[in-house]
Amino acid sequence: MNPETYLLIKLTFGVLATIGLYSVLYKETKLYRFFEHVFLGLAAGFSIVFLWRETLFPLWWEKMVGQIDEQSGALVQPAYWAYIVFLPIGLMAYTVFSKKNGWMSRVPIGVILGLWAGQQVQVWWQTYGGQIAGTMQPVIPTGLAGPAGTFQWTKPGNTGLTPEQIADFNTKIWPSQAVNNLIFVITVLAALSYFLFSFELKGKAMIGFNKLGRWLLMIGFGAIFGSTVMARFALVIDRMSFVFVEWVQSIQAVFNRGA
Amino acid sequence: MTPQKSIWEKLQEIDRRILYLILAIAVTVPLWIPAKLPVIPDSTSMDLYGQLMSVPEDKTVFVQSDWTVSTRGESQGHLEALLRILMARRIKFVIYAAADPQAPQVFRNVILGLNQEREARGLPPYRQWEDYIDLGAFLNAEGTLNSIGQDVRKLFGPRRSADTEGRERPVLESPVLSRVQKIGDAGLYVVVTASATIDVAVQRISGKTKLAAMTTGVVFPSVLPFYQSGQVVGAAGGLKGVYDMEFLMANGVNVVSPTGKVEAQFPAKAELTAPPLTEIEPKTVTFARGQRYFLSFHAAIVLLIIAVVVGNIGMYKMRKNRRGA
Amino acid sequence: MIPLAQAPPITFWGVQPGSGEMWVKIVVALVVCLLIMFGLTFLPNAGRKAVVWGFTFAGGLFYVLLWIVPTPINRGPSDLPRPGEEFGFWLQDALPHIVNSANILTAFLLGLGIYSLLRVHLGRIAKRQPDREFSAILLVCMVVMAGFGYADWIMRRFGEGREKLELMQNWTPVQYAFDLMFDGLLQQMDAAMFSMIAFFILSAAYRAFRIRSVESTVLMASALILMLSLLGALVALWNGGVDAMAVALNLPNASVDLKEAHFLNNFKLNEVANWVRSFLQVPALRALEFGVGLGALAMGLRLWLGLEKGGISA
Amino acid sequence: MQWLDTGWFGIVITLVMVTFILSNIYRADKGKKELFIRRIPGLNAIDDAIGRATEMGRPVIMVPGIGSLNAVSVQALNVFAHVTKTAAQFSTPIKLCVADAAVYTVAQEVIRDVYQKQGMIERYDVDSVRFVSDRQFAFAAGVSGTILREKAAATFLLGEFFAESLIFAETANSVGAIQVAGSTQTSQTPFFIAACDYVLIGDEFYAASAYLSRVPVLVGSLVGQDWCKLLIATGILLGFATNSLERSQETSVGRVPLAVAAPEKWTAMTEETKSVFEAAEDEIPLDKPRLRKRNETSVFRLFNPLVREADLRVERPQKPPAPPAATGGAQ
Repeated sequence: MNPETYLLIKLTFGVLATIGLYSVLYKETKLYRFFEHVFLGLAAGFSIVFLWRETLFPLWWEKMVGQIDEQSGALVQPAYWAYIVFLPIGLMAYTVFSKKNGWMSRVPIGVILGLWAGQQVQVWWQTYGGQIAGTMQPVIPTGLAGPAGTFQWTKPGNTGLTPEQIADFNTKIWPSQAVNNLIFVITVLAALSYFLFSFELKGKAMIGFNKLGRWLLMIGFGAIFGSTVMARFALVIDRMSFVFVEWVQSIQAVFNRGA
Repeated sequence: MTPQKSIWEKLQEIDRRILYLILAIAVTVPLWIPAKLPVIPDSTSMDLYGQLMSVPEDKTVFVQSDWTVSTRGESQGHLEALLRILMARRIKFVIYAAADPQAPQVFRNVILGLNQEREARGLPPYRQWEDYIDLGAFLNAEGTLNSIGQDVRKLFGPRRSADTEGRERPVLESPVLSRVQKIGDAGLYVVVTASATIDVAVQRISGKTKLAAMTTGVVFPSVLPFYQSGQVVGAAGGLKGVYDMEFLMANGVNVVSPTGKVEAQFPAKAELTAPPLTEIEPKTVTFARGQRYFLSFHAAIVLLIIAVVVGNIGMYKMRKNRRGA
Repeated sequence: MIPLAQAPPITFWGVQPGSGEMWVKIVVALVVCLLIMFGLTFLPNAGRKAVVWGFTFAGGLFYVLLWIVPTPINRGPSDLPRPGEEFGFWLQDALPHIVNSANILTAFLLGLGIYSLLRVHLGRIAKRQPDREFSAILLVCMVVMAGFGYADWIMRRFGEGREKLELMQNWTPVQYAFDLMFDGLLQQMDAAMFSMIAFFILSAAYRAFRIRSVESTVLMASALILMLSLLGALVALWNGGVDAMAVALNLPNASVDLKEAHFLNNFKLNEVANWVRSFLQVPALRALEFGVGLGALAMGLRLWLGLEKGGISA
Repeated sequence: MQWLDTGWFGIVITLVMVTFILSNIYRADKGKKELFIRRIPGLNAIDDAIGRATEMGRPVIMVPGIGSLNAVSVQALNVFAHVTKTAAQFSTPIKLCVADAAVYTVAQEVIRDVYQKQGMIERYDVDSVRFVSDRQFAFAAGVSGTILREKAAATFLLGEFFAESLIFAETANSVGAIQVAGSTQTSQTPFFIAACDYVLIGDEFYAASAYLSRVPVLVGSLVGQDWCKLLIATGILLGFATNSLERSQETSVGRVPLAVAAPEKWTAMTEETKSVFEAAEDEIPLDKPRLRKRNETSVFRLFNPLVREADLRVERPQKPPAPPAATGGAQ
């Protein structure tokens, strides 16, 4: 098939699907319902394929029956036959609809949750140890020597300054740096105090600190909201361009060639 | 006297569908307005442009494209900007996906579009085998990038492609790849991605060759530490990154002025100079998708801010009325 | 799987691929497991809980041991364990096999999800409920997608000339059909749904960003600062103004060439946004993360040790 | 010297945390006294929301996010069990939309259990718990369709949500549903705050089951978590103080990273080992004293134990050389 014609067919499908799904912004109509069910059907069909192709085949089947290099016949990976036990354990989940043996479905669930639970203990320090250490910011000017990418007031990358100039520059702004580090530590502590559940807060200072924590959290959430906006708007702009610019161009391209 | 609803009160109860319509119009209309907004490119973008413009002409650039339709809004602009620069400089490149089997279809469409554009401008198209090699997809980013780092010829060896006369030959014999012995021979290794494949690339490839990244706005913050540590030599992030690249393509960065003095156009590294793309190939498109989208983006944000302001004024007025009543 | 790495040796647990020994072992293991399963159906109520908990505990124990047992220092690929290191070595070797087990088990469970879909939609068709035509569409799409998906996979993986299929000119109708459904429809629908969020951002911001309380005001303020800092044109103008002011005020270090080095830089829009991000957002959310991490740790412990009461293990 | 990857400090602190949690669970289980939990407004709203759904005769829709089966989804299902219990008493219809087959299995069982325990198994509809799709945006499309068609009176969005959070929240808002939402995903909480009536922030989500059920084990665990938070806060304050002090002092001893001290050893290491020995350094005297750097403080050393080049010298017996490849054959 001619690539341009095929592209036009594909784009047309995409445009129709986009319009169909967008119609829900106006109202939930039969049009939306149609595309919703097409979407769900295709997604389910793809999941069935994907599941075997990306998970069960490479992670389970190939491990179980091993791998041999097709050209040289050399052993790539031995057959770990014990992988077969995943099959009966997985099958136990299907007892969930049985009244008598329904409890067995908890076995695979238990294994999955157990693995997850064990990992939590294992990774806790890896995840949070560094963050705790990173919070212990000293009240001194850390300047440009701070950890990469974080607490730098001015970026050496785009200044064109020599190291001496930067050092000089830092000596001039050091109070703001120390203050910033202090703000950092206080923010962490205030926000943490908001998440104390089992202590009754007494005294104006404590209640105030707790409230400060909540406000700071809100500032944080606002910042996330604000910075996510670019990625999201980029997508809608692109959709509009897809429908109104590219599709139209593609039609033109095919017809121009035909003419 | 029946209480007359003021305009502000009506705005308070505005149907959300009207808001949606306004947004749709606000982002669509600017797509046809050719405004070139001023911008100060990020230093990451300036470095990326500088790196791309200084790739020696006899080197092949490796492009790893790991994005699909759902993040087209940002990633397609990145890939287009990247390929425009390479095509204008007649730099050969090899392109492939390291993680997603669906990614090749998307970058093929981009190349197809760029070639159509070049033909329309009377420029020679970029041809498979001669000018670039499309390798399709490799599965499993971890394994692929490891092999690329260790022995790129072994990984690419089995792939075949039609040469200019239509014969199927191993891609390693092509003009694009015949001079690549190891990954260090690459002029630049650019990862265009919407996912964490850039982390894998940094682990496996940085240090072996120059690595650059073009990522979506969501992934971009995780690239910055690599940029600061020098593992990534340049990076473009999000929609702003697309516009940065296009802006730099049109204006260059710190070009030498006719007087011979380096003009700091943007606060950039003094040693980083690269001319605008149009000086190399006059008919090149520089402003494209990023420019169109950037104005729409501004319109959307301005609309959002207006909506918030109007909402607040309305609330204030209503409160005042209620208090007055 | 890292290519070029030396293949692991043939052992009792890892046998020669395709050999008779492999199939015998697989079949025997399967039969034993099924027999155990059959035996479990006779288990009295009291024992059931213990069995489930036993499996849960075993699952968690591996990672806990991995965490607490010393990791062998600087282990080379051909090292044998010194006395006392055997267990540490064994754990390290077992890790790659355990890592994916949760994924494999979850994958086996997908059938239940598909069963739920079939149940709901076939039921709707059988009971002649409204919207049954849409249910039929769903089922047809599912079957067609799965069919072409497998056909495509088999051709690309095992078929003759599979390397060629990477290039579009060599495609067969199967590739076209799969690509049309996957890339032309499914992915486009993903993108369409994803992009709809922008509309919802607008309506949510319109309703929520009000100067109603301190909380909503600070939320709005920080969101606005961040949004403004994304507007390239505005930032360029604002920062240019700041530079001009620095020059006009004749501040130390202010010069046109080195636009960064003066105190007013702190009021550049992108710097203010960065400051909010680095010194308010990062620490506030870090504190939140500490809490969430502890919550997950506590919940993990309760699940692992069978202490969770209420909900699933009640 | 074998716990090089985390250092003894990490192990000890984690053990202390585990002890805090477990001992408080034990204490609460044995104790008689009702322990205090502060008010969490989002959870008080649950009953009101169901009450309203009952009045309006419209269903309650629950979504446990798109995460896989882990504590977050289990916790969401715990809260949903509570919701279902209340809804069952008023015979308000419920819908639970799930995006993961494993979560679906658990949800099916939990919900049936609730009806069974309430003695209302006849009100239980197997299809009220349904698997929608495991693909993020197909799930979003399906759930929004359901919310709109069923005209949900109340929605509970608790669990791991990603970009789709706002699609659910705004769709439900458009049909006038009361919404209680909560996610441990910090990136999505702001969208919930903007669009929903009640939001559980961060840890409040994990506190929910203790708050709703007041089961001693759960409350005790919550108290243990609070102890851990106090420990972290104290640690941060101490580290902050010592760091400030030490960083303003001068030192005359520097350290060389292992990559510089023993480059051939460094390059021979696997990536994995490298990450373990990143902090490995040897000491050298400096020409002139300077201020301490970040990695020369005692707090830094506590978190990143110092490993010298000598520590890496480990002699182990070697495996016999491998037989030539491709010989195959079972042994």
